[in-house]
Amino acid sequence: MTAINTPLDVAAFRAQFPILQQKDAHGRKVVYLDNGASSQTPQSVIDRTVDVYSKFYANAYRGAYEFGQRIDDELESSRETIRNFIGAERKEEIVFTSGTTASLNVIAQGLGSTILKEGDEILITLMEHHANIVPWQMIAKRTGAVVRVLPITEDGRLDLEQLPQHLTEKTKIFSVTGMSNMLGTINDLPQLSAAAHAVGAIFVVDAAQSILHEEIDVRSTGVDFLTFSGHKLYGPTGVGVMYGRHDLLEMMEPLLGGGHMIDRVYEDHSTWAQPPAKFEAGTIPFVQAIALKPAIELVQSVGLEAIKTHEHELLTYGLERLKDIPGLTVYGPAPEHKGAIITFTVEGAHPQDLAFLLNRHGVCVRHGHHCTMPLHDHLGISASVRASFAAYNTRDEVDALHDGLVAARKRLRLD
Amino acid sequence: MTAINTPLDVAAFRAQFPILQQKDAHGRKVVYLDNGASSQTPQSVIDRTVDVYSKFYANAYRGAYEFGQRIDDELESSRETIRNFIGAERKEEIVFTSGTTASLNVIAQGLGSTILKEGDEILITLMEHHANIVPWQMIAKRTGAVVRVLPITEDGRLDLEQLPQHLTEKTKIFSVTGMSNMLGTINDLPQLSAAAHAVGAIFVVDAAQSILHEEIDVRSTGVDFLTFSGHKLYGPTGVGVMYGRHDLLEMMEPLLGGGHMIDRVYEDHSTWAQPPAKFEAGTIPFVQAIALKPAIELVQSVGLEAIKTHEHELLTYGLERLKDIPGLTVYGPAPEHKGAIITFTVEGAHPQDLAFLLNRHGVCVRHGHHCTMPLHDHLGISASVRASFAAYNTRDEVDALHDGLVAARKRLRLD
Amino acid sequence: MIDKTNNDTTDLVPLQEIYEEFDFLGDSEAQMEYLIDLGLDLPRMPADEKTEQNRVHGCQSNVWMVTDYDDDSRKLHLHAESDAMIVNGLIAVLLAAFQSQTPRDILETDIHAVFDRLGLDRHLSPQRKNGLNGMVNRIRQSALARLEAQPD
Amino acid sequence: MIDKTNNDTTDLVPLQEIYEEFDFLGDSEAQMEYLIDLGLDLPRMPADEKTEQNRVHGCQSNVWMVTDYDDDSRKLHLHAESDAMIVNGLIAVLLAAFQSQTPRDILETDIHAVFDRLGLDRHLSPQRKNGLNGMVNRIRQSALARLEAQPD
Ligand SMILES: Cc1ncc(COP(=O)(O)O)c(C=O)c1O
Ligand SMILES: Cc1ncc(COP(=O)(O)O)c(C=O)c1O
Repeated sequence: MTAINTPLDVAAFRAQFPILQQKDAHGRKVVYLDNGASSQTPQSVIDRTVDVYSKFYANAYRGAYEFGQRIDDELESSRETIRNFIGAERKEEIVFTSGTTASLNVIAQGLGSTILKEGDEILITLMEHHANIVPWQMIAKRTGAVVRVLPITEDGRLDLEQLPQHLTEKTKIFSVTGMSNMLGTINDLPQLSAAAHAVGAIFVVDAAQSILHEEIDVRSTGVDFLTFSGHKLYGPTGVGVMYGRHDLLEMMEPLLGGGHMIDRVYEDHSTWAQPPAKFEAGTIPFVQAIALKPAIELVQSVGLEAIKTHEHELLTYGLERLKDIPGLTVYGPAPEHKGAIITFTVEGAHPQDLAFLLNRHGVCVRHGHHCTMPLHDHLGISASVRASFAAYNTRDEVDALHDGLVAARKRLRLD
Repeated sequence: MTAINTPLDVAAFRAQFPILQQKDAHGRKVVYLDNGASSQTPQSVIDRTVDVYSKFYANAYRGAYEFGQRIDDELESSRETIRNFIGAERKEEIVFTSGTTASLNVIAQGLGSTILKEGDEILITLMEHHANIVPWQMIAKRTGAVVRVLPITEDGRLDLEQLPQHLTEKTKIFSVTGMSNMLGTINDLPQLSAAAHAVGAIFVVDAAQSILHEEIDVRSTGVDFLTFSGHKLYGPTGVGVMYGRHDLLEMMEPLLGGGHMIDRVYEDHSTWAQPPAKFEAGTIPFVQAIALKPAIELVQSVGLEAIKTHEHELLTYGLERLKDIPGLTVYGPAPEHKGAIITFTVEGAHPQDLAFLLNRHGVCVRHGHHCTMPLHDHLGISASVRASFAAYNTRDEVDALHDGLVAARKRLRLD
Repeated sequence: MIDKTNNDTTDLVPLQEIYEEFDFLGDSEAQMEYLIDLGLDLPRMPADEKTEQNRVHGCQSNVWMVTDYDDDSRKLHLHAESDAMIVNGLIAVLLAAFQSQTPRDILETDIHAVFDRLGLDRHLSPQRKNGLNGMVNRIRQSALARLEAQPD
Repeated sequence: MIDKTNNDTTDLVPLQEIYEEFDFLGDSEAQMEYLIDLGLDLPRMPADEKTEQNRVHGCQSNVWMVTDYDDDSRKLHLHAESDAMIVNGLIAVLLAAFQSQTPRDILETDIHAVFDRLGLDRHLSPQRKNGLNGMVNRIRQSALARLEAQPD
């Protein structure tokens, strides 16, 4: 299915997203550049959702009747699509969760309560999203382990020279983002994995951002846990994935207790089911898990390589185009080291005002700390503006961003 | 809006559920009697879902642009609808979760890690769903607290005579189901709440089943925490609610760490946002949370009283109708003490075979332990068949259940 | 010694016949119905063999299983029964595939090829598959234990 | 003593004028644009007053606020500024509602009625509302402290 080396037909891709066909309330074309927060939803995902609700809806893994079996089949088929997409060995290594944040908490608490003891270290990096910081702080507090933070270089890449001091025999877990949601930096996962495994640490990847832009093969890359969310991958909200190596999933304690994740419940204790059920307590978001499949199929049908090429073009074009904005600072490394995210500040203009004024031109960007407060602290800013691109974005939209910024500066009397 | 004392127009109600209008793959009318597992979805909920995805989709609580603000408004409006539906004082007491199971885990671990110490007691009952058992076992194990189990009477009601021995000064938390998902028993929440509060215990209600059948007013009933799932309330999968009294939410530790639930993240520690954000880590299932509103509005438009009356009629009719099935045992109390759930066994016929054969007649019921293993152990059975009714069910469908059972017994050569 | 009252080879439906019937029926519901018939016709186990020790875990229904080794023929004889007829049908398939083989034959049987041939992988719920695998494991373990005790 | 360089009553847009402009504009985006204008026109605070101590927490942007009490008139004078213009616009509204009132007047002002009148409750994001409430609380606390120190 994957169209290797065929360039992305952007218009055809874009045509599949109903929201991008409409004008907003003010008759403006929608220029959606907040894909890092959430990507838009293609018709196939919407259709699948409607189909489940209106044709064969039943709770998952429970019914002996036809709807129930159909749901189970669809779920397992979605699981298989995900397995194949990330190159996992077994379908049972694919756990459905409610999102990346939930996945990372399940890993931090499940793994932490099993393997961490006082003085052990967890290594994260300065460019992590809060979802890959706070869960580790929480389990560290409970176990007496220590969270260490790998610094970044001036141009916003991981400071690998400092890796040996930070990644040591004491490190039990190394958790890192595949791609920074603020800087856009793409990390070299095979290298980091090898370093982690060399000291015997478990290697966890927060792929919330990278999953949509970078191909991943968990086996050849040596990823022990991989997490991502449906809603950033052209899929529905409310569902995420936690991939875990099977032996680790077997060893790990579940975070949530309840239906379906048990083997047997007694009045005074319980025993757990096998993975993935062990980590799928309660009714899972099964409609969303099923509707995640067409999202991944869409990506596979055009190929991540083609998507990446197109996005990278937008990135370099955008960086070039924005150069004439006075007072502009763009954060993160040179384009060859990053994905299609442009995060910036404009001197004299608050990100909040910029975001508001850009919206007056139909341009949707995000402002704030993007859930990366330690990184913002390090950069000495409290907020920034982020334009993040997806495969359906176009050069016109980069122009709209540019023109919106010019107008915003005028409006703020900076010219 | 609520149509007080107007009888339910079942045909009109049923007409709103597209799945019930179709025939199954074998041309049979669908007789869906597995509502206790999950209820079907009305057109309004489906439409709302499609609308969000195709007209104004953006991540929640993040964007300064129009879509983002629209999403925030819709979310807050849904929160307000829920607040009103359960009679909470403040909208901030309504936390969106991924479901009842998640809600109960958040309460057990969040409350437990704050207030429980060795020797403290948590009281649950023998009729609880695993989701209201396992999380308490888990936190008890971690804190050294003890889970005690209130027995039931022979007819399947809580054994209130034994309450004083079980609910004592040692009891810190009393968590009980509003309605048993196996027996159908409806518990007297005001009475249980008063008893809990008399010994200073926090009163938690698992309303997963009762929310759809019994009116609840958390303030006048004295409920400290209330949990339910969207998918059992004619709403979407992937979303649930945790109501908590504001002072308790403020005191409680969050279970999940990540974006949006923080006030400030430092490299070495973090501080939490105010409720409800504190408990809404990461991207919440916002499309589903928004689409939960039309589900509740549907219920409110006809009124829970009318729904209850209709369902109760089905229940009594069903119990009467099934009387001629040889070897039938129905579990649970007399109809005046229960909601519209008929759980039964038929001598000589395994529940699994019955569920399969009923499906041959288009009747969807559930078989198994219904996530109530301790209750099944107590009743001395390993599995049962459950027919659970919703407002769209009809007498015809009860007849179909009856006729299906007659045929199934024949097929199993029991006649 | 073989208990002649139960699951003797002569009472069993041969695998080939099951294949043919499945092919003839085509539709999965009809195939499940046929499984029920196979289950209803499965010879019963004596009540005193339905002990806790002989129970196979991981099934939704109760399943009991006993294996007997015949020193003369060096073959393993299986006896099993469930209280659910669909499961008895599956047992009939297992017995047809495994009955009266040497331990080595049993270990070499690709039972998943049989399940595939019957499309069971697609039609069984995950729980029921768990149960089925539990039975297969039990049979394999008996064969292995026998082989280790007395290599052929 | 009152610092005449900033936020003096005479430089402020009166509340009534803001109401009228909001009504005239009708559309919420235009109203937000007007807030930006109010913000751009808000008199600035002296740089040396923008200290950590004078920062109001809970806002997405930086907000500094100082309150001065004039013993003669017994009125509280407010000075505030943000680095975001929309927030400065909200500050202009707050100053219009609270400026140069006695502490008692301030405590008696139903500021949420003002927000309602302007429809701000509907148009502000939850975070921005948090920030706004942070500022309101800061003003109320100053008034309360003053009242307790020196009841009128
Ligand atoms: C009484 C009761 N509690 C809790 C649950 C769990 O709900 P969910 O699976 O939506 O988390 C259920 C659903 O089966 C239930 O019936
Ligand atoms: C790098 C990264 N990690 C984690 C997350 C959290 O994902 P979610 O909000 O879907 O749980 C995000 C999303 O903002 C992200 O960008």
